[in-house]
Amino acid sequence: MTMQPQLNTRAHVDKVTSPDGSAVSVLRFTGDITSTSRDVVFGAYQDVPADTRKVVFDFSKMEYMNSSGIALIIELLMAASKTDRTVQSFGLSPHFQKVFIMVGLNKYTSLHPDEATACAAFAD
Amino acid sequence: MTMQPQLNTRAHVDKVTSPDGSAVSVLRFTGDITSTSRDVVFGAYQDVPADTRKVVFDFSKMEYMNSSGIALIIELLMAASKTDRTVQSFGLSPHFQKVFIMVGLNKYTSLHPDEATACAAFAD
Amino acid sequence: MVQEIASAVELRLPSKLGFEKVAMQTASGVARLMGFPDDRIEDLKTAVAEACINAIEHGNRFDERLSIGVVLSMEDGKLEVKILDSGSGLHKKMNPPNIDRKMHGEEQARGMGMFLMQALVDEAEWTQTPHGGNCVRLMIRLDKEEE
Amino acid sequence: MVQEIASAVELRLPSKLGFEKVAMQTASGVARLMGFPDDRIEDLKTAVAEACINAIEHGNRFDERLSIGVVLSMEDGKLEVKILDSGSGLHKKMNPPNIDRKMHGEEQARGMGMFLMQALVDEAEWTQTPHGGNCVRLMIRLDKEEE
Ligand SMILES: Nc1ncnc2c1ncn2[C@@H]1O[C@H](COP(=O)(O)OP(=O)(O)O)[C@@H](O)[C@H]1O
Ligand SMILES: Nc1ncnc2c1ncn2[C@@H]1O[C@H](COP(=O)(O)OP(=O)(O)O)[C@@H](O)[C@H]1O
Repeated sequence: MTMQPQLNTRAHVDKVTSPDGSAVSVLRFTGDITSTSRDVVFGAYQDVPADTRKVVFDFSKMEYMNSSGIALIIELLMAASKTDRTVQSFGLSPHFQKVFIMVGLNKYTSLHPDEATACAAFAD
Repeated sequence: MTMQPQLNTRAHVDKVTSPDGSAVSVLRFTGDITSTSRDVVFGAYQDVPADTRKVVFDFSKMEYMNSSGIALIIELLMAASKTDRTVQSFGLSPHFQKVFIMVGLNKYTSLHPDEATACAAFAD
Repeated sequence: MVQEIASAVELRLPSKLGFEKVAMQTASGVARLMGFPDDRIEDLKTAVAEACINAIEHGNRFDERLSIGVVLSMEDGKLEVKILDSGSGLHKKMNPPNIDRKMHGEEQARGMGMFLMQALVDEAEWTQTPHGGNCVRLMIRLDKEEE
Repeated sequence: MVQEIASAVELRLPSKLGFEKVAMQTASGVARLMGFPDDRIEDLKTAVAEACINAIEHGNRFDERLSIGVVLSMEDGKLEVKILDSGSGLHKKMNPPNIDRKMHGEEQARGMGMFLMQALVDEAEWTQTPHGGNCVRLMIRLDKEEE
């Protein structure tokens, strides 16, 4: 039988509170973000409560992302913008920070060094 | 011109004091231990003072060791035993601890989890 | 005159997504052996991955009877990586991705692979092989720091 | 009947010490893709490195005109790695290393590569290729944990 590479994407949402006391949903990515990650990633995104406007993407456990994965992130950001959500990001390696800036993604989600800084960055 | 792989071995001796106050020389390996490491490794070993009987091998910064590298360690242990030195080791990854045990090297140098335990292990 | 023997590493991979990660590891091993710094190795890995994904997807169209080739040639201070597939290559000129147009749904979210390859390595070139397949040629130099 | 297409990755390396590290990276990439746990990947990497070093040193005798081959075949739950050189293979039976004899200078310090290969993977076999070269065949299984 031929070998099928393992699907290596996990994602889940943690609900936290920002310094100003408002609700923040943190979408945490683990493993790979590629074209095969769509269902896992959008599935997890559904767990952000309908009335939450503040979303954080946690890339600190991401191991591999390719350009299809970046396209997925763009689609997530489009979905977020349609419901007036603001997305802050943290945990990208220096390499992927560079890649995000190369494609211009930092115009649509600010890149922060850690979760505290990301959560504190929402304007009220 | 053809490409020559980089020599990637470093080693140096730190002089420390064991809990009982006696002199210990710590031989620290960095990078690779292979057949090309002989001069660097034996060169560093020369820096152990002639009257020091307690030697520690620090493998915590070792990245790669092959069977020729293990042979080099055997030669170092032979040299140490000729001058009545005892050698404690620490910093090996679980994989290389297993390899050391497979070839029986742990009969000639005890494997410790860290430097303090290694330094405390010398009998007086 | 001394016959110079080029140092080359060759890799052959199934046309299946996921195997680009094997190419990344191989390329990283070669670049590390040559003494490239970590950040340049990351750049190369991403560029090689994107070229392999395109070879698997657009070149060989996921045909598992076909494989893709990766040839890594080491020369003094530079590493050239060729990624080969059995397809007929590029048919139209690509525009660089525009994030604003993407975010407004005016162009598809995808289409960043070739842009990234060009941005991450010192040279990126699309050509044909003598056998009629597609060849992407990537090059990184030891002396040049990516800014 | 459906024609089954085996998933294989092929690697070709120069006969130069150091390039075994590239084989280690490639093998690790394939094993990771198949879902092997980290400790088994470490076992495989060391076994592959030792086989490549022997192919470079004893098989091809550092002849830079010759290359060594590494073929990684993925099957359900197992990974087979063949390491190929152009030499004539083993000529004598090897005794397992004896650390006491080594420490007392009664046998040379070296001579642990084949022993380690056998100890680290589930199967290790030395054969000849149809073309007259040497072939080391290593195998690790997904279900079996190394004790
Ligand atoms: N190896 C290839 N063979 C054939 N066409 C290719 C190849 N690489 C890229 N292309 C073409 O160029 C386009 C842009 O590629 P790329 O920038 O990587 O984005 P994407 O793969 O996401 O579409 C592809 O959609 C395809 O039409
Ligand atoms: N690929 C090979 N081709 C020819 N001879 C080999 C090969 N691999 C191993 N041998 C022989 O087996 C011996 C033992 O190998 P090994 O256990 O790896 O130890 P070492 O390489 O340190 O001698 C070698 O010295 C060599 O004579």
